[in-house]
Amino acid sequence: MIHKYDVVIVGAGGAGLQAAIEIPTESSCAVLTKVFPTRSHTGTAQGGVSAALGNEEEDSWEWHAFDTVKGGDYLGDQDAIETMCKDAIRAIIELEHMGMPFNRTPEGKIAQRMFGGHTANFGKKPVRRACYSADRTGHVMLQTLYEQCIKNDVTFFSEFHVMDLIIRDGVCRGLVAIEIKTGEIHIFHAKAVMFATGGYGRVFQITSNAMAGTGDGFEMAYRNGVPLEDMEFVQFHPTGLWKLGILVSEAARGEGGILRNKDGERFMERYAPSIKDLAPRDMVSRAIFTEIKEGRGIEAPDGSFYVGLDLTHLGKELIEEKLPEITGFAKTYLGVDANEEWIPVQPTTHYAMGGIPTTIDAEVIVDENNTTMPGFYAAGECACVSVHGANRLGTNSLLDILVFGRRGGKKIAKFIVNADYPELPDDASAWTHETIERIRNNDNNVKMIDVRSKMQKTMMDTCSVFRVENTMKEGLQKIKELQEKYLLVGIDDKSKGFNTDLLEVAELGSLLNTAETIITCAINRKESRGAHSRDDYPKRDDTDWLKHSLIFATTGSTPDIRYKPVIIKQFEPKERVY
Amino acid sequence: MAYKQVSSRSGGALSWFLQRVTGIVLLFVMIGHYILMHYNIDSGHTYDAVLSRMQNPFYKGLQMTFVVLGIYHGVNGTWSVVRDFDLNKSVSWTIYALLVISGVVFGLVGITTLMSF
Amino acid sequence: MELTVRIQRYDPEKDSAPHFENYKLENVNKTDRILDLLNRIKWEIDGGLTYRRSCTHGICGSDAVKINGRNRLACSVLVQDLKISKSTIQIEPIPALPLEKDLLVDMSSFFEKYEIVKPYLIPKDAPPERERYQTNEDAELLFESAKCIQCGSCSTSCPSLWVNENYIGPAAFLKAYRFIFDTRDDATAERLDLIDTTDGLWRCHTIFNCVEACPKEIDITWHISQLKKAALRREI
Amino acid sequence: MSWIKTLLTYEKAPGAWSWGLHRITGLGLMFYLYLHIFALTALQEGPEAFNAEMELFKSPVFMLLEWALFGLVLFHSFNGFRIVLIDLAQGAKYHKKMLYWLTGISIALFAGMGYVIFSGVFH
Repeated sequence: MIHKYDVVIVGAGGAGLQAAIEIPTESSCAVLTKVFPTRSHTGTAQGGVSAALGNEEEDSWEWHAFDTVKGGDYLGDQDAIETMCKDAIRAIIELEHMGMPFNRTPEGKIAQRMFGGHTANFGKKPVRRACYSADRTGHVMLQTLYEQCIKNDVTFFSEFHVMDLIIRDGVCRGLVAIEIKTGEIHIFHAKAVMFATGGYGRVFQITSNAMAGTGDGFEMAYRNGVPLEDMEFVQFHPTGLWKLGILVSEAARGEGGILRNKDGERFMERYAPSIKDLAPRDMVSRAIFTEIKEGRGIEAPDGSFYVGLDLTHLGKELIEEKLPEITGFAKTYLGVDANEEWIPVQPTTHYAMGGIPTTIDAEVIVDENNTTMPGFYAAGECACVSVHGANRLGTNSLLDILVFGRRGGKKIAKFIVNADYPELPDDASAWTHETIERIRNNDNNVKMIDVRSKMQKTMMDTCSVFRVENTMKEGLQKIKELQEKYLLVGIDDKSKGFNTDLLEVAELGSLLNTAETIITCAINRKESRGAHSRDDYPKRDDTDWLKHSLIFATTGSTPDIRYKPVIIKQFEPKERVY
Repeated sequence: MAYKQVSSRSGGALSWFLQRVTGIVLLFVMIGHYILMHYNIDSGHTYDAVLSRMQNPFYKGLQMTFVVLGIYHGVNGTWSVVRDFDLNKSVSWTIYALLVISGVVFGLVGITTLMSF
Repeated sequence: MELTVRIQRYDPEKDSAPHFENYKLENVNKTDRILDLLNRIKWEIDGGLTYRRSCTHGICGSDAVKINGRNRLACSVLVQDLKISKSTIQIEPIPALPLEKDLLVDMSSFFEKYEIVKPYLIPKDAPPERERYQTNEDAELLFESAKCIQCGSCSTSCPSLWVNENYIGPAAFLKAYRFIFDTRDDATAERLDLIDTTDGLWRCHTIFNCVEACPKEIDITWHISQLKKAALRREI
Repeated sequence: MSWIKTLLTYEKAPGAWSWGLHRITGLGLMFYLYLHIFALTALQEGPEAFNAEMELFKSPVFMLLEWALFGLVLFHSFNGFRIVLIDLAQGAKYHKKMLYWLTGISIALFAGMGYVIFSGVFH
């Protein structure tokens, strides 16, 4: 079945919905999503969304920009960061006008709280910048944006699993999707396609990401010749629930929570003397692993180690009002009452700093010279603008999706007015058909779960917070073996409708290829910067590595890596201490 | 299912509220009825005893209220049970008519009985 | 521990009616989520087992199923939270919605009802330059209702929906509450018109099944009682 | 009619029990009210007819029925009171507590009524 839409947006999280709102109703716009819109992963964001509103204390967008640049270890493009931090204030006010329920200050303004890495006056002291709604900020934001889409009568294709992009001669012409309900293949012919497909957390064993976070968008773009930028930068959130990886918001520390080792010591004092527990995530994650490595972790019954997140001094009232959700998780999943005990936490794979390279208007870039591809856009976690550089600050992801989702939507709205539908090739769905047929016809001797768990374990063991060349090379080797094995994976379920068995195998393909790009880029970058920390190259190297890496798929077995300069404006790279 | 939205206010609020009001009133009338009619030292149940009680206008009024409110509350309550089901129009109208007619009939019978003394 | 999971299976392409299958699992921890058990069955025993899931920690609302006779989120219930008789856990799809396959139901009517209450802010005046002010108390009036994740546990647990598929249901009421009691919203009457109907508010008989089923522990019945009072107030 | 199966198999929490019983007792009382009104028409037929009917009600079977009737009345009134508090006050927050208390009180009253009926103090 062939559909024709001016715009097709893939993904109905914050970025996708925000973009859809911006498409004028005269144009036809379809939003495709493999889960129902309100199930998107944006909904799991907890702590807040930052903007220098200055509602609680003096603040300025320049301080916010500085923090973002410094938090990203100077790898972020400063023009994009400037755009985002300036636009943040409008974005939050607009959300409020859309009806998002926020916590309020005594005068009735939007309340703000402290968050990791957000400081006043260029790093002097923590500042209250994160606007929040208890610890459900992402949830209510997603709801609010979806509400606006209903108001604007946006067309949704829920439970459509996008399999392939149609790119021919450097022009994006649409995409191919499976309707999950029927198993039928649909072709969406479009003037503009926007990817807002979210992250790839499920590449790793321990992750805060949803099971839908399988990196489909990254992989589809990469497979179709679009490079991926800065894939080596994977954020590990320092406080995931022990073993489960479920996110415990940084807001817990923003409200005064303290990380403690087995001696009860507030160890972050040693790693970041000025802002302590509110240091950026990469630093805190490293600190936790270092504590554990040096024998100061708390031992769990099963022999693994964690550290404690101490909220006991905050008081029941504050916890109930501002951190109800995460303390609920601790109670439900670990039986821990945060009022009485420390919450056991460990770093968990959380966010992709890298992704599909885009301009500040979400146009996808296809080479190191910033050439854009007509008709292809990306925003949100799957995109790399790059505002997060080598490490994202907490609350900036929700901001990213609002700002760049909207800018992308506006840009597309302009683009489609004068654009014609590019010609649709005859073999548009060939790859999809082949893939499905292969999976269907394979003997079910190689199990999806074996390949996937081996991949997740490999990535966790070889490419997580601390990285070394040799282990990573072994890891890459294993991933390549698994890619071979993947081609043999079959399924039990041969039915057409709701064949989640088949789709999970397809997702595994995305995961494996994404994993390959991550580990390849990580081996390639011979320095330590932000979330990319190499034991064998422990220092940041601005002379050789102050540049973005772009990984291109090749016909051969090794991908091609090229570079793109970092845009530096008012903040010159300095040593990063807190 | 294509959802059929029946908009426009349908007076559900009032009958819902009256059900509660009559319920509360009935609670007290019931206590009165129980104590006055059945369970007190001289609550005889012979024809004469009943007859003599009925001469008292207060008793009579109480019984009258009981009959009217009781039937209203009962009919309205039963109708709300019936209304919960997604019945087709003719069936639900028939039930509605039967309920109303029975209420009126028994109400009249009750009132006639009371008034005949 | 060892556990039998009894799951309702139905493949419309093969089966004429739903039936139950038993799956024996070994090495089950009492701290395993029910979703973990479903995943194990799907990944290790029968890849055909079909259900929705995503976030795995009770915020996306995908995996509402009927576990041991009651609607719950498979990812928010641990084995130890259940009263298990004969080491068996029974899992069925949530009731009252059209069955699609195994544990998966067609939620479209549920979302249609969500949409009819006009689930978006309708203010009378053009927005001011900065945020609209709202006291923290007024904001907190909304927080509980804003917790809703649209998992469908509540509406499909309601006997009023079982007997009448047109019943608007607790989830949509909660959404209506979310806006009617928002000080920034000016469409109270319009919205009340939509739920003050025979298939609306007055089919709620305070059964509390919704409250029992809600994985976010929202006191839905309380919220509905506020709506009923609001609807009543304009009549008298 | 698949709802019957759902109703029977779905876990019944206190709220659901009280709802079900409220309906059943309500319908029962409605039926009884009609019966009561009908029975009293005997008053119009003169003393013999009425007294004969009254004698009937003094039999142990009818005393049991009378006691059961009181049970229906008790439950329906108290639970009705609870519903009013839920709907028109903040009762939703305490609905289970209310149910337990009212049930306790009802049981006590029901026992008391049993004594009253069977001891015949008021007859």
